[in-house]
Amino acid sequence: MGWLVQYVQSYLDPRVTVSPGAAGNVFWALVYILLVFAGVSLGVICMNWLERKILAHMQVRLGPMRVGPHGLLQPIADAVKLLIKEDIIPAEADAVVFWVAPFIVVLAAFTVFVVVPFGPAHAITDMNIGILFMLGVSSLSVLGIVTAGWASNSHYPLIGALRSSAQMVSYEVAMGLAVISAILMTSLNGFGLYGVGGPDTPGIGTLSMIGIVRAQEAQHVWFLFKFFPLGLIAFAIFAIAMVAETNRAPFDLPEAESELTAGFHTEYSGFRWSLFFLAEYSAMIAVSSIAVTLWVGGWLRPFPNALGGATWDLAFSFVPGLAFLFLAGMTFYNVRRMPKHPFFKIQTMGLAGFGAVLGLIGLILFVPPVRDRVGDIFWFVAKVAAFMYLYIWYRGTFPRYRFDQLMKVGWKVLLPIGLGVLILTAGAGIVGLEMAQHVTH
Amino acid sequence: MESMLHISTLHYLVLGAALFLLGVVGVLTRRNVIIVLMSIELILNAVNLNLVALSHYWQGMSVRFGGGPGALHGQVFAIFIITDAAAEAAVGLGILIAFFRNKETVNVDEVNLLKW
Amino acid sequence: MTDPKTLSPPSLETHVAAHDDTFLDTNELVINMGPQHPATHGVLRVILRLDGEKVLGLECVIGYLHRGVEKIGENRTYAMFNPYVDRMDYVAAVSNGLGYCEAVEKLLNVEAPPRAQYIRVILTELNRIASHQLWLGTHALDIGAITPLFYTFRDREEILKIFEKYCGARLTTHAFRIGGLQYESYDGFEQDVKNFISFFKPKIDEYEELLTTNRIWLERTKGVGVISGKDCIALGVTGPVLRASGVKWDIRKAQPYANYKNFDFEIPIGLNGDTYDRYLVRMVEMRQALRILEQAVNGIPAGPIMAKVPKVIKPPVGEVYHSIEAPKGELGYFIVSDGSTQPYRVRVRPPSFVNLQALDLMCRGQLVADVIAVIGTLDIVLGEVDR
Amino acid sequence: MAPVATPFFFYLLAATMIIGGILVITRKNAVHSAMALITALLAQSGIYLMLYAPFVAGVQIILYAGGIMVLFLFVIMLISIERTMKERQFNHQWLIGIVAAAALGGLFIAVYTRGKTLFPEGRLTYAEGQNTQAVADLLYGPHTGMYMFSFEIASLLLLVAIIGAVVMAKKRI
Repeated sequence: MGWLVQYVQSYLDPRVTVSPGAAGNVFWALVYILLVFAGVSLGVICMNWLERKILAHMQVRLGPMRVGPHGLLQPIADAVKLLIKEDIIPAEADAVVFWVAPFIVVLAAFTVFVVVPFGPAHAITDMNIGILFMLGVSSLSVLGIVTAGWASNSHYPLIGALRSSAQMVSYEVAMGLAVISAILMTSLNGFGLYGVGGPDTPGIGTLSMIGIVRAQEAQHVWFLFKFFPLGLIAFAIFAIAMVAETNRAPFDLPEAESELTAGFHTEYSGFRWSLFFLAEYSAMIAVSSIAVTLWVGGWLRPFPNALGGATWDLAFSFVPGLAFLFLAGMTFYNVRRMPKHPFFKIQTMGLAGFGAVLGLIGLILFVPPVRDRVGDIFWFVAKVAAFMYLYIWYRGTFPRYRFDQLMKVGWKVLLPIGLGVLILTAGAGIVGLEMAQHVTH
Repeated sequence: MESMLHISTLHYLVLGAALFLLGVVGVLTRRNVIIVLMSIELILNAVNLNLVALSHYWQGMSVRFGGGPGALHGQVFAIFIITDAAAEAAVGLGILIAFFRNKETVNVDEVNLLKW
Repeated sequence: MTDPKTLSPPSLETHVAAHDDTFLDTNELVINMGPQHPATHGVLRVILRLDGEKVLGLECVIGYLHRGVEKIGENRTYAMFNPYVDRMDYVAAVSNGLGYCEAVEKLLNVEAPPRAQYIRVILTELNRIASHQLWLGTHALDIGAITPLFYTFRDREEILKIFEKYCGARLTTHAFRIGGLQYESYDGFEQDVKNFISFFKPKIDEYEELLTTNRIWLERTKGVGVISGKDCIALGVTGPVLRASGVKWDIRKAQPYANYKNFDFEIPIGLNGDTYDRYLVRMVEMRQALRILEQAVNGIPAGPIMAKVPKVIKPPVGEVYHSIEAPKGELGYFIVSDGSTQPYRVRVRPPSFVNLQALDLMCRGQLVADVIAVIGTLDIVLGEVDR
Repeated sequence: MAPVATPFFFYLLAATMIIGGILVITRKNAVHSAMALITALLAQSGIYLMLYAPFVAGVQIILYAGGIMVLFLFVIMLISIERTMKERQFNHQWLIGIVAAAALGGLFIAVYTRGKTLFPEGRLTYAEGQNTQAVADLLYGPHTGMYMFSFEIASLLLLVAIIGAVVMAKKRI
């Protein structure tokens, strides 16, 4: 029994600074898997509510207001509704494939989180091929979409499926080129915006997600700004391609409701449909976390250079708690604004309770050991949340592309620009290295 | 039993051989061109498996015999073979589409235009 | 006029033979879009023949909303039929009523008094704005921009409030009577309209900000569903669609009715006849409608609101065709009177129905997504198409 | 420490691959075959991971499962398969084919039983740590890059394949 406790505790040793998978600790890896799975599911639920609310406020309406205070329980009500709905399999459908397809999509969307680094030690595992793995597995979801469309044995889903496969395959190319230019930057390990390799650095790049963030830490620059404006352009390409990759507005052609009713999942209902929903949102979170890891410094806090030093570190470590306290404050402000009618008593109490929970989380985040351990997770999640907001914003603002235009953007705009950026990054690296060597000799 | 529980290179090679045989059976017996192409993919994968397994084996060998940690030639070959498989699939499926357009079938034994 | 034979759309067969066959040859796909489809604006059913995503041809199946309005007209007295016309283009009910009332007035040879004319113009132009707002919202929604819908509905509400205050109904207003108006304008009517004018002017800019220079909007609408002025005339297409194709034809100017000749406004025309031009034309029309409203509301004369019309309307034997410029195009009423209290025949020339003919011509060779855009840009209302 | 679960995962993945392979060659419906093949390919990438070849595993997932198989599915959906499914699935020489394959299998068995000793177990000392970098060294390294030329040839091959596929699939050039 003792060895088991020891085994469990061995990972808690503060000297361990690697992810449980890399440390070979199966128990903690399982715990992390559960945590990440729960966290992503919770994120999807939050995203569901937030998207409706934010979109509603952009569109001068209120959004869900009935289920729970300010519609807070709406996602749960929807989930219950979806679970108890009849699961219809069309008579002419290929039952087995129809049954399997949503699971492929969900598996692909969730498996990528294996390598997402929420912090230097907060990842399920760190793989040597991290980013390759993420891109590869997230590209598997296209299989699920194609088979779902095909198995429905109906016109609209089939067109939706063919559209989405063509779209995802084409945008993967642009996405890959942008990613490669970021990977290239990991090997040019000199300081600052244009630094490329000091005298004693061998300049070996890495595909590992944690390694990429560490490279940004070591170079004191987020790759967004590296070789300005090359990093920015590569990031922009990725930011466009990732929207297309997740089939979201303005690239939501596979499920364009005005043309194809609901695209590939027209024939799906109930639980199986909710799996597609879950997969779509967790894929959004996944690609956002790729973008965060590669360009926006992963778990690193903002302004490491301008506001460096122990004092600022301490100041920034209070931000998570303050953020939650701010949310709690907003909630309490809205509690005051609730109608005073007795009908709203329970709702008001619920909102107050929610605010109290948020405030409590905020207070817990001020406790020093928690503060130190959670700071990086907070920054990562905050950055991902910013991307999520962008997704909602796009949806509220843009019309939808037409299919040929979408392809044109992918192949004739993003791909050449991506290639150009890649070549320029490599060129800048070579020139910089030559110059660095020239200086040292 | 010992040999069953201790996974050695031979295990991988046997697995590769089994896949290869499955692929061969598929190529030789099926009529549907698409499935024949998929069987060819199986064969290529069997070869890849062997290459990677042997590359792993060589990494365990001493440098004197050409092994050592850097002996990843098998993996490099596997990557080349995957490239070949991509090319083969693209061209094969292209031919298949051209064929289907002309004869409205995907059966290999109806590909007999050269048989006169 | 040009020879109509040269303008007839190409037959389906020749078109299929001519289509570009350098690409992957896929089986022709026949897709049934509607009558229950989110983007067919009601119960339009479109049978699409597709090659991949390209439209080889399409056929509109209509009649799902047929209520026999014209036949009803033969069995009602002139005054009783008046509310029915509101149910055709329910989005622009006031215009329908105006057209009918003026047609009967023409038959009776009476003219509504000036005050009634002014109020009619005000309500009709408000209705034109409301119709265009609904078109803009749904059209943008079809193309994928969901936000304009809510903006336009928010602002359309102000117009509907004025209608409600005036006659009690919001949608099917039955605002006019043969010979003038039944109701005097309510207290503060002018002020409400003026408030609306100042409220709505910045809102148009808001819509335009969202769409006019939006790259995706431009790409989705420029060069899509192009139709030439000649084809428009040959097919009888009227309204903003015709004007966007460069034909300056607006019945308000060409054959002025009500008292439009007293107002100073301009007729916007487009150059290319594509969806974007139609969009711009309608946006400018909204601004011009505001201009008319401004002039009308400042110049409402005092006086009676009803001409001398007998209680039982018995027009002399004869027939009349009267058309007005409804928001969607030329709305004409052909009424034959046999001297009795009921019309012998009422024939409506609905703009939506006639404009819908152009759909096939505009969509050939385009993509599925463009069909949606073109249905949206034609601005059809199925109540009017089917009657 | 040697991974404790190695035999378990090996047999799991191997069984997946074998069953997948059998399904590929026996299913009537090409889509089902393709799905089985995808499963087999993914299991194989797991095997690559067990062999400390993560880069090949990643390439396998991206290229095979994500690229080639999507192409397969695309083509299967492009051509109607209803007719093919109703027809005879195996050709006339299926017996001969199986006999030939069995002979080959016999050869394999003979080789592997006789030559078992030729393959002593590899010593699993090498961690995956720098696998990608090592492969990259072999491909592009300034001193060790002995496959640079082959790599370029491969890219040429892909170019030819692209052109060939377009030429084949297009009706009229």
